[in-house]
Amino acid sequence: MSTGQDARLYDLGYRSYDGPRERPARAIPALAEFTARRVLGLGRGGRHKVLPAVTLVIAYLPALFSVAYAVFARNILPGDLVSYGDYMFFIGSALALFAALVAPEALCPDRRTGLLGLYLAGPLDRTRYLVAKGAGVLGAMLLITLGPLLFMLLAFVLAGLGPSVSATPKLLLRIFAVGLVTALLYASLSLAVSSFTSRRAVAAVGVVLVLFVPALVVRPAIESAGAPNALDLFSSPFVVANLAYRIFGETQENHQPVTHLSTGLVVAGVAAAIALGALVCWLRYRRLEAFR
Amino acid sequence: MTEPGIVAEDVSKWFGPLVAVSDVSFDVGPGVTALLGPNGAGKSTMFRMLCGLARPSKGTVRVLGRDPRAEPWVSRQIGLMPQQESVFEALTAREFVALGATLQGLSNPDGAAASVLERVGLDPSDSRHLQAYSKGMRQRVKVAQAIVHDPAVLVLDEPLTGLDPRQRMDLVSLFKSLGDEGRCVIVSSHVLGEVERLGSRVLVMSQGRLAAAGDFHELRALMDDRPMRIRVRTDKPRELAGALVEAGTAVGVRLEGDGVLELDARDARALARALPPVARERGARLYEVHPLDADLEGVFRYVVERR
Amino acid sequence: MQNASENQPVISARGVVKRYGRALALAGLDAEIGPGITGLLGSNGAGKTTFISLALGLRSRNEGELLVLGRDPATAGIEVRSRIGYSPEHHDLPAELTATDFVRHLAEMHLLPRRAAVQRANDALWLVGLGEERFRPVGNMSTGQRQRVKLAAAIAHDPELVLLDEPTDGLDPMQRTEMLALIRRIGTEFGMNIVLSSHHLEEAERICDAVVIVEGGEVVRAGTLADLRRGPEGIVVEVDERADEVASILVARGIDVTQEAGVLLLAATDDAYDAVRDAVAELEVGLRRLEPRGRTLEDVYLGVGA
Amino acid sequence: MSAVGTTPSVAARPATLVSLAALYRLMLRTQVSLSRLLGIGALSGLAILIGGLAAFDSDPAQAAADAVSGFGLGILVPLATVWFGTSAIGDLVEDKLLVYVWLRPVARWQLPAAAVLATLTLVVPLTAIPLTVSALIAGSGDVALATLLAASFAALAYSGLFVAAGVWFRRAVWWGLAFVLIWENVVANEAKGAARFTVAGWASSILGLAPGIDVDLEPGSAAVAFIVLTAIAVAGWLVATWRYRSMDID
Repeated sequence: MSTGQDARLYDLGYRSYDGPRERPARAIPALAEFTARRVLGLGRGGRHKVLPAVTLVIAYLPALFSVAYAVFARNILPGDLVSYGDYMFFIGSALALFAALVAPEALCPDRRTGLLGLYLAGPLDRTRYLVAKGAGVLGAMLLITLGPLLFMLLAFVLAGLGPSVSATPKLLLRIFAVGLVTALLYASLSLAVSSFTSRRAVAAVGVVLVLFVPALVVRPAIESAGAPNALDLFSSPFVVANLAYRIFGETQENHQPVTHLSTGLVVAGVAAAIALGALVCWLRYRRLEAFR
Repeated sequence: MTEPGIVAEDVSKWFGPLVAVSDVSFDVGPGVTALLGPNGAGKSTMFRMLCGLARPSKGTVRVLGRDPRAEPWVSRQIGLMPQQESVFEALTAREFVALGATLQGLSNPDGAAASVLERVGLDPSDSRHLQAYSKGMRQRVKVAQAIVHDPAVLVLDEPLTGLDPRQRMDLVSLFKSLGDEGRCVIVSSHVLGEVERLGSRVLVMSQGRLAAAGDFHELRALMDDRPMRIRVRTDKPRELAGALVEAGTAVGVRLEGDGVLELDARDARALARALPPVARERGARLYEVHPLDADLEGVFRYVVERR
Repeated sequence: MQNASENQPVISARGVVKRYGRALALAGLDAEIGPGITGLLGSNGAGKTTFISLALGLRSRNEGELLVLGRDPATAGIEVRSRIGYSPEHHDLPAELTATDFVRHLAEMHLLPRRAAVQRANDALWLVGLGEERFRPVGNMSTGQRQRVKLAAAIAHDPELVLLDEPTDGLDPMQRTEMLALIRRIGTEFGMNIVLSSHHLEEAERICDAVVIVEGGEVVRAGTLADLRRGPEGIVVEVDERADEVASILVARGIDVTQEAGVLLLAATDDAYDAVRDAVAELEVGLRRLEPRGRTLEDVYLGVGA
Repeated sequence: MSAVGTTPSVAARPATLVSLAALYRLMLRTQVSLSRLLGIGALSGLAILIGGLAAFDSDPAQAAADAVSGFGLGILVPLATVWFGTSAIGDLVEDKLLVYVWLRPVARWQLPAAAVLATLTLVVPLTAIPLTVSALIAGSGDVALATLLAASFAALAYSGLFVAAGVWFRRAVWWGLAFVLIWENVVANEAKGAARFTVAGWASSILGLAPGIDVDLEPGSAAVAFIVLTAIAVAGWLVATWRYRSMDID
């Protein structure tokens, strides 16, 4: 081992970076992942995790009870467990509360802390920014729309009422479809509402207004006052439930209020709502004064 | 007004383990007093306690002889310009200042608001909301709301930040005239060049404690353990340096090369008087004579670095 | 990626006009900002921030031609912005993020791969003097530390051009000196071009190679500091007392002297220096200041300002 | 600008009504924003819609009462009050503007009082009145009057609660939302006994004043309800005042 002359002093000064750089499009998934982590309070102080955690627990409770019930109770009838279709309707308030937490957290602070100006001063423009934020919020929403359904599947299987092995992939596909559509609908509408203000508080109440309140008015309107059935499309949890019934092929009669709209109209209604939410966001952010 | 406007006795303030202000005592009489100190020295916390916005953890604060925290009525005579930049975005400048005037019980709040806005160089009839105002204009609106009710005590937290030289000059002359009217004005600022023009009474805080108080020229003289530095450029640096050390007026010399030498003097005035005759005797031509830290920044740096 | 060669201007603007409704923010601005550290000076509302937003391609100009790092920001916005580092004037950053997360995230936003972003974020934070506090949330950092975090975020992705808007705003004198020394190092050692927008003139004087002075939306003075200072030759003399007596002795020796605000101004000839020295010695008066009368930037700025 | 020769009379202060009115106007100015008006406009639209629906029911009066006690008092009124109540003072705290109102020779109780009054001024016309109109549409004057009283007193109680929450908690709106969606609705409907602990419960017992209307969750007589709801408002106001007086201001 030679000694002496190989002693060297390394320059700790600045090293320029000549490694590979990502393509501009790569900024979108990076921002999406950052947004998803941030809205769920990951990587931040404990108290930021309280609110998302509380809501998730509320949404998962029915599924967890079903699993427990399935394990301990004897000869369970299919009617005893909440059906896949009904589940979304059943946790309507939790879905609204979660969206009221996630979407405002994704958009509003960036405007108040000037971070939006910093993003746009980098290789991002407003459309890419919104695409990334949308993906982030969608990811977070899937946590509350997909998870519980998978637990319900577990409950049905444990109760011996689960699908045969060959039928499982098809059922999983349907679960993913419902989870995705619900997440898309709630993410799009709540982001649209959140794009109107830079205060999380105002956006949160707005989201609850759009996602939860109509449901309480539409049913009585149709049933007692004979309002047109199309009004159902304005009640998010209701529309999602009815879409789920059709996707899961659950028969109509033993379920909660069912719309008399054709499948085509329901699908069109949901698609229109998602598109409308995205459009509103884009229009609002097109001329937003982001550069202070 | 006989007794001093503001009296603080062993005032301390801590937030959990963090001690922001510890055992600070001073009093502020009529005229302008500058409160200096690095960021985090506890200036803003001290100002908030002076106005009663924050309760001291220990010690007492008296404004015009009364406790500003316990008696909201004292704030009739207090004008505060807070450090934060936020203002009521939805109001116009006149509405914002008139609101302050109304809550102070002025008989003609709108009229008072209009005249004080003119005094700080803003247009009272400007109908734009404060949201559209630049940082410089917001600072002047904040000054206006602090003086609209003609308070006896004025507390100004970093009023000059964000202003360009011309705007700073206007506000400095305004503060000076307010002080000359017998008001008790205390200003915190980092723009030392301007604060120097305000007057010479200075309080310096460092690490939450009072590091110095009094007239900054006297403070400068008090600091004998760190001599004043003067830079001289001449065609005979060595000869001149030797002669001045020999004459006992310079206590330290550094040769900086190409004719520049830095002299440390116990008494700056004595050296300034001795330098020309000694140079004349040695036939040394004086190209440049420049005191390095006689100004406020020197005091500030010296006091704060002395720890 | 076409690199800015040594003398090619970093930013070149010709006849740039920008209007907000009726208000004219930039009225035909012409400027060549070269490599090194350039001070963009002007009073509040003179158009500095507007010019920076145009350079970043965040706003479109009404008229005129603008090239940043050889590309037009209006069309090649994204590509230009990936090679620029920007530190805004305001200090409110997302309070609950730690400094490391914040700088790493912005480095990723500037297209650095994940691992490189983490490593360069830490390097940048050490270089700006943030040691172990870089793991603290930005929310409870002092103004001085926040300014350093913003600076680190602006340089972490190794940009060719760094735009700093009022980097010393809210700093006390010592923090200000440290920040300026840091910016000087970045401009020289790190090999990045810097545009420093500020209205603290003494700062530009300390660390800038060249200066562009903007007033009322157009450039009123531009050039390297050396040639800007080459004002009328002369010396300034300040004495403790009896300044007018010193002046009369100098006049008696045939040197024309003007007095301005207690200070004597005279032409810088060899015998003028000796005359001052002898006059002051004779009257046994303290000589407080004797300096060449090069115009300080403030004279240039105020002299020029409306 | 008078010189400061004379000793300033430290006792000088604005007349109570003058300062209260100034604070009240300030609260209104800072609360009214486009997005809030859009939202509340939608809410009151829904309220009137209910009236229309009840009219088609076999027993319109009862249907209107059910709709008002369910949707009106349980969702519409509390949601509107959360929106304005928590941010009345909450926004001032968050934006660090409280100093411009606190450092004045004005009694501390006045700001919380102005906040409650401002919240009521915004919430009542935007929710209580449309609910009353919807009851009228359903064709029953008695129910309409009962609705106006119930909704107004519910708004009063909620205002006190949410103004206090706004001064105390940082993310008051979110806790308010959870309280409204979960406590006032889910729990109240499921656990009959819990009605006694919800504002909506007491407010709906005022609805019981209308003859021939039975209200399923009736914790007590209407007279008691008036007292309880007012007491909740006063308690909220006192808590807000106590907190406002003792907190450190930025």
